[in-house]
Amino acid sequence: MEENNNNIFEPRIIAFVCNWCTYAGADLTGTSRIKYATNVEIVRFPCTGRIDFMLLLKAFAGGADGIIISGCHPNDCHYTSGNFHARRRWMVFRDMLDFMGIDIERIRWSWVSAAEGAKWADVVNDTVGKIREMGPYTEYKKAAKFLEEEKIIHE
Amino acid sequence: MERLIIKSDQIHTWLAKIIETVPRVLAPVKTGSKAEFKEIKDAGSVAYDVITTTSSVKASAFPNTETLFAYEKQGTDTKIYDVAEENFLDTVIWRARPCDAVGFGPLTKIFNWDYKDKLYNERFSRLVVVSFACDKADGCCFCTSVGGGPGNTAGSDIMLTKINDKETLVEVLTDKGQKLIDLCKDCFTKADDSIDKESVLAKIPVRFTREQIHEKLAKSFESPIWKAQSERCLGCGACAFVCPTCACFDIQEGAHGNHGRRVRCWDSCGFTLFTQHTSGHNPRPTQATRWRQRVMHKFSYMPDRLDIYGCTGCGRCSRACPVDMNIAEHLTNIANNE
Amino acid sequence: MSKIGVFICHCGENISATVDCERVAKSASEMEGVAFATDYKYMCSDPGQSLIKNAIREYHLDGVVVGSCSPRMHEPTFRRACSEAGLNPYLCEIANLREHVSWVHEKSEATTLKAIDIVKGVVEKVRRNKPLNAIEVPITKKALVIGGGIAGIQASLDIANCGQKVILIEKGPSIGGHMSQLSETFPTLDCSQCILTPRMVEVAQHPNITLYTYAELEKLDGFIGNFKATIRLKAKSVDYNKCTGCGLCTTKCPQKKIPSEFNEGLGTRTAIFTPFPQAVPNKPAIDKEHCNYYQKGKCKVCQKFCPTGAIEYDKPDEFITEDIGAVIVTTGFNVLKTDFFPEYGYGKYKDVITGLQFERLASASGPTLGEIRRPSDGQIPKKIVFISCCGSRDPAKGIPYCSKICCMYTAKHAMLYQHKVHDGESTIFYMDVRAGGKNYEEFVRRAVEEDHVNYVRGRVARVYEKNGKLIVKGVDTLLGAKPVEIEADMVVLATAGVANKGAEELAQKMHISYDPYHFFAEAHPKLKPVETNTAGIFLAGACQAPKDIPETVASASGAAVKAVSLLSQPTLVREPIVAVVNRCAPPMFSTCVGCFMCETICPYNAIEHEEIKDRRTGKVIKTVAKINPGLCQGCGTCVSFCRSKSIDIQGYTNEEMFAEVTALLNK
Amino acid sequence: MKLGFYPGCSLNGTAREYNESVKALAPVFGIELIDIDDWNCCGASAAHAVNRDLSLALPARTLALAEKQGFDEIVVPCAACFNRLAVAQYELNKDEMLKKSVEKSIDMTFNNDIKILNVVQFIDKYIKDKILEKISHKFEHQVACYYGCLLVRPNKIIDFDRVEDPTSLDELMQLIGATPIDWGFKTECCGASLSIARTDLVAKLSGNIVKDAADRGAEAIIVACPMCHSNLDMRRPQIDEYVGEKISTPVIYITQAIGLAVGIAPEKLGLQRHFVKVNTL
Amino acid sequence: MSKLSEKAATLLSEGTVKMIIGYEQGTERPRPAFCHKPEDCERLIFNDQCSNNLAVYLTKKEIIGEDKVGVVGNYYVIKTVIQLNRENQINLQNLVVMTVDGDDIITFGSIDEMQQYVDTHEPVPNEKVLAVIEKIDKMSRSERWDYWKSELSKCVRCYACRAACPLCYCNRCVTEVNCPQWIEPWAAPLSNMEWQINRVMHMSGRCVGCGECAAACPLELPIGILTKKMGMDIKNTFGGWKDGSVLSTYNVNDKENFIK
Repeated sequence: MEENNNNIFEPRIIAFVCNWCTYAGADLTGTSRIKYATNVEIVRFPCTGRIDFMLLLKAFAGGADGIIISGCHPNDCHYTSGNFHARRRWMVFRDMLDFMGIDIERIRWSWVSAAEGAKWADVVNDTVGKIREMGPYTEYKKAAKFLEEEKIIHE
Repeated sequence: MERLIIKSDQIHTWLAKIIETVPRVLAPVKTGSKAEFKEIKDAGSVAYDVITTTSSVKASAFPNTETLFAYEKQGTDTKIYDVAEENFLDTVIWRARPCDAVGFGPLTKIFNWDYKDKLYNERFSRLVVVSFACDKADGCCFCTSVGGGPGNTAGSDIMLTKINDKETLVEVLTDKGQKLIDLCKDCFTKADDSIDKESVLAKIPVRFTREQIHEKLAKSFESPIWKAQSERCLGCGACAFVCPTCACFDIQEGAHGNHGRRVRCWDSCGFTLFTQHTSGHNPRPTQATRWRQRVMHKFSYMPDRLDIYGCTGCGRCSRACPVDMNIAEHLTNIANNE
Repeated sequence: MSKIGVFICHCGENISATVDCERVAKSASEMEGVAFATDYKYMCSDPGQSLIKNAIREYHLDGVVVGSCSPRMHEPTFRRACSEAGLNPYLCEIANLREHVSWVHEKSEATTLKAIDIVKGVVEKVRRNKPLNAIEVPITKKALVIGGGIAGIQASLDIANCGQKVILIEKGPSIGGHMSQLSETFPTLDCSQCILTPRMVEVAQHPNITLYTYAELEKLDGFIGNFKATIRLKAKSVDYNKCTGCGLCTTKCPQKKIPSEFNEGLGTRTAIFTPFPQAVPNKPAIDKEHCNYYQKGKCKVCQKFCPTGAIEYDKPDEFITEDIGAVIVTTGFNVLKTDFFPEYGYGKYKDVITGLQFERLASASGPTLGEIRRPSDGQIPKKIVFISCCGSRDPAKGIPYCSKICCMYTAKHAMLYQHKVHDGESTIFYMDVRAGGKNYEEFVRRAVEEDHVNYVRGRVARVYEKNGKLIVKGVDTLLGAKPVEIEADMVVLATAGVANKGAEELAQKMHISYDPYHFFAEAHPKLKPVETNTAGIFLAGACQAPKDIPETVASASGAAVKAVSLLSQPTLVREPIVAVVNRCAPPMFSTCVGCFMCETICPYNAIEHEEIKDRRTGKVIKTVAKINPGLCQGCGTCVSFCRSKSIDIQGYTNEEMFAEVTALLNK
Repeated sequence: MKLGFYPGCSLNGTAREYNESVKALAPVFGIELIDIDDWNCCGASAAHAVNRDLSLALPARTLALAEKQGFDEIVVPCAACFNRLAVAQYELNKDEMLKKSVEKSIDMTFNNDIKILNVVQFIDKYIKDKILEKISHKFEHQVACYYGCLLVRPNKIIDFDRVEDPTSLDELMQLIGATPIDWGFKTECCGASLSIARTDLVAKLSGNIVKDAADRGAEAIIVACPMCHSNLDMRRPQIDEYVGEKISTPVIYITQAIGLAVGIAPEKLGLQRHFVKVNTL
Repeated sequence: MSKLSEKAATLLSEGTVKMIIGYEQGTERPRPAFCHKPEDCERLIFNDQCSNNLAVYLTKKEIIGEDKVGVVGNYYVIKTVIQLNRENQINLQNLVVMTVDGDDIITFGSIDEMQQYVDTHEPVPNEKVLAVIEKIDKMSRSERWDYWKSELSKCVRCYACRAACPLCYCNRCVTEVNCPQWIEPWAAPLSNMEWQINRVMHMSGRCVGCGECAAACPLELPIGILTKKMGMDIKNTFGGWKDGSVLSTYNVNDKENFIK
């Protein structure tokens, strides 16, 4: 599904969201019938603190062109501090990725509360637009397919 | 078979011809202060001023990571895909050392003693080894103690020995080697019988004999020497991964959705997990037992079962070791151990 | 090989209008591990649920995926259905095809493909789901109420009247709180103490209530139903068993000039004191900071005069530990002091006072016995200016919120003043008059129309003294922004209601959240207004936000019901979404290496140390982490932090989440 | 220590004595103030009311020049200039696009991280700590410190002193021996924005200020803004007419007051230039 | 006999400790030495070349056993001991920590003393490492990707970096977890990168900066650059952090500019 009929690149984006704020916020987008791009698929976590940084890398390796991470605003965490821990994790992780040349522009971090249904739609559309402009994350996918690329097989 | 002479300035011409003709040429290339075997496209990129590369050249026949086969699930059926060995490349290994060349001996035995490993054999059959005799050695070299030597031709298809600044002796040892000579016949002249190869070789003292070690090992399974020697060992796999003869591997699955590959990748008997059972029990629970295994395997089990020693004396493991587990030193101690 | 059932709901047309449900079900039927897939118009209806139940039985399903509305909507419904059909409810998961797909996308190929992808992700997760059992926790049948204001009093009485035990702690020497300081209350103008004191007495006498005054929460450990509260009983220096409350000591104490907290500094008290005549308990305590004996080592006058020998100087603070099932926090609020407002005289003009001080002036039991006399010279002010929104609704002052009660009490103050000083003139500067509430607007109208209070809509820029008058410079925005200058005799500032000092610290002690202004945060602003995010801890009154008395009492009763409904259950059943530290075969026992860096991660102190011992010798082999399932709330932050992946969280395991993420992408 | 110096138009005109006193004071404390070469109008008088782009580009050009000339900090004595420079810096730092467009119009790029100090901040940072050791003539007078509207505003940008009830001048005056009075007109409007158009209003607004100060026994009014100064000083005849009495309380700059305290000759501080004579001090 | 050897021999002969871990001369540079008997101690040396982080042995039960041991380590060993203690990995009661400063042998009586030593003896930063970091920082994003991809493609996954690191003491490394298989266990460009990313994330705020990971790498891969850079970033972002962990703590005022 990388290209549709009009040859516009359709990115695949995975959203990692917390159950209490952003997931509920995305629900609100639905109940408010606000439309957004179909390119994003949401995975529900109890808290942003639960989101393992490795899952982001696995998403890229699996072929995601972009990633959204979103949870409760600071001080709003259902678990009081999960998002603060997550924020630190991302601060370190993001610097590291950037230093290693992994494209952090493809990861959109956001706080979307349960009340921000419209914001969720904006975050999705924004990210889809941006990733669409950037094109597929070919270099990462290529690196992930090391085995497939290097060897030739026959039946 | 045949002894030829090549003018030193002709070697490049010859190598250039080889690069032009043979699909893949591997040779030592500088990486930082050390060198590694890499594919070269230009005769000028070979690093001649190193004693050995950090890693051995075994990956040319036994890659670090290789697909054994691939599979795909289609409905209830599963399709299997084999590796297309006909696509393996003919390869010249340029400027191997005698200790590199001789390393293929134990490897070939390991991959053929019961099951004939097709992938290894196919890769190995495509190799032509051009060795350069050693005129220098370092404190880690001990080939003469394990039956080799700086001019040992075993395992090589061609051996070059620099006689002086102008001339290099070329010993053509196999038909495969001859074919490479034929690529550039004009470069070679017949060698004079008087050329004394031995005199230009590096002098490497014999510190012990394999037989001495073999004999000592038979009695020292329970010796405290293993614990003493392995105390500083960190249990990393550096020694095994650079070794020309270590062939331990792990079989892994690379599965994604409905398709995947079975992969063979290097492993090391120095790792704790290497022998760990699912139950939690580990028959080699300490580094001492794993160190013992490493030495025993190379100097006792392999000669007993495969009639070949698992060490070429290249000294790579000693150079790679972060805590200076100098194997020659340890083996000398074993040989002298009462 | 798993046998998953996939059930795609049309939700009438809510889903099927944009998603090709039949095709989703068909694709699902071809997915790895799916034994049965179908679609239906209303999956949550009775026939829909029966469809699921029958399929579970017929196909021996070991997992169920329902593609429907948000799990926040019907997850419990479908899990219950599964459970009724004999399938562990935690093997049922929802693919959100309505809120996250059909309602947010147009009808298109991509929409249906997205639905299929989402179903695939959830199928892969469910394939790895493990059956889980709800956690049962015993409950200690006792509530702790922190703070003895009207909220704490009301909550304690409500709980006690339901037959449950209550411990009420109050940090001051008497219960009563701010309400006991008030003169008359809006909108009825009935006397505050008259309606409050009977309840205070009832608290003291109720057999189910244990009252500790001069007591503070030191530590709160444990979890819902099973808290352990350590309470500091501050030394009162008076043995209440011996003290009869005769009050002789307070008349003899030589330290007489201590500003009275109860009178907001407008009156004085002694070092050994009862804060006010109707205090409960009505026995004195010694304020060590002002006591001659404690400060200078000499005096002991009270001991000399005490007829019962109740004075005990050397008694240290005591600590008691109580098992508690539920906690209600009713610690109240405070008002900003005048020195927060330099432009209004920053505490240097005696006649610029706070609303709470005015309450004391107007109170019959106050320092002026209810006569409005200004603090500087005791004269009766002929012109008073009231300034509302002092700090409140002023982001520049760091207080963007509305303090809610000021409009009403300012109207009341002006009214009381007009009633007492008939020739007086009162002016109120206001931004808006917020009089939402039963009889509130009528009350304000009465102030304007009957008592002729002069309402000026505008802010005051500055108050300064000139020739013995307080010049109030403001603006009247309803008269074309005309500058207004009033020469007042007294100025009353309706200073913002703020969180109590130490509120943040207390919140951290109890692991409850608080807002940027240190008011405690409710779990949900509408639907869980008295709950906190920490199960078993409830809130009432103005510790959440400024509240008036009726609202405070209502929330206190609400919190009490929540506490009682918890305490009246035999045991507590909790979702098993908790983190677990793995255990494995010896010699490893657990892959946990015991670095315990997860301890600082956990917001709930749920990480415990477990010593793994040799069965025979009893020697400790290693110490590893263990998670107390009662405390764990299931955030999973420790899970993604643990370097060796030794912690996992039930319901969102590493394997499950990994499978879901990769399945969304795999073709 | 060398700092950049932005005089602005006033200090070259009506407020020459302010310029003289700042320049006289700085070297006493080992500071050299160097005029920013080729500085231009700050945009206070008209630009900021009529054209936003211009009102940002004008100060931006000065800031960019200062940066190019290697200054890390610049001192801007005029409160209006200071306000324009500080606001422009803040606005441009907040909006990358805006900054780019302004850079285009001034044909210079700049980091926009120079530190802008008004006179009070400058004294606070570089002089305050050393004042006591330099005082030779204690300034033992009752004074009314008058801040006007711009000196500590906008508070969120300059984050210095209390916006509604500033005290920094009072503290400085206290330090040199003066007794600041408590009064109600510290931050009242002097009428500066109407100082040409409606002198009658200026007389009224400034008159209230001067009268309150005088009534409360101030021997001088201390200011740090050339607008305030010209209104309270130059408009004194009109003020006198409005209040109906002759008020002779002089209006002096904070730099002049400190200058006197550390022993600088009154002429060097330009004290002779005031309309209301400074005889009593 | 050197002062060091004497001190060590005394500790052994008096029975204070059962073993001394220090340095001895190896083939080309000093290497770890284990002295069980007083006479073993003659081999002990201490000089600038002694770079192995001996603290790596302190978490190996099979080496140190249940008895009290002494360690004569360099600056980084001391720093590591402090961190290991924070992480509950060592028993200070059973440990004598020493270092050599000029002619003096310093024996540390407490963690505070070690901390003070560490605070006052910080080695000069390795200019070469800083230069490489600067070089990489100046690259474009895709150049950085190419650089790391090509460097880390050489990795053979011998895990010498892990083995040499005294803070990689997990019983089970994340690379060995296969349910799920977080990191593919074979050497391949991406899984090699993932391994390094994991290593660096796991070290964040904990890394003492000894550089043994890089020193151990037989292929001389610039992996020490990664941990160093992470350390620098953390210092810049969170200021001086002293509690030995960044990711298990937080500050409500942490400032980032990317969460929108």
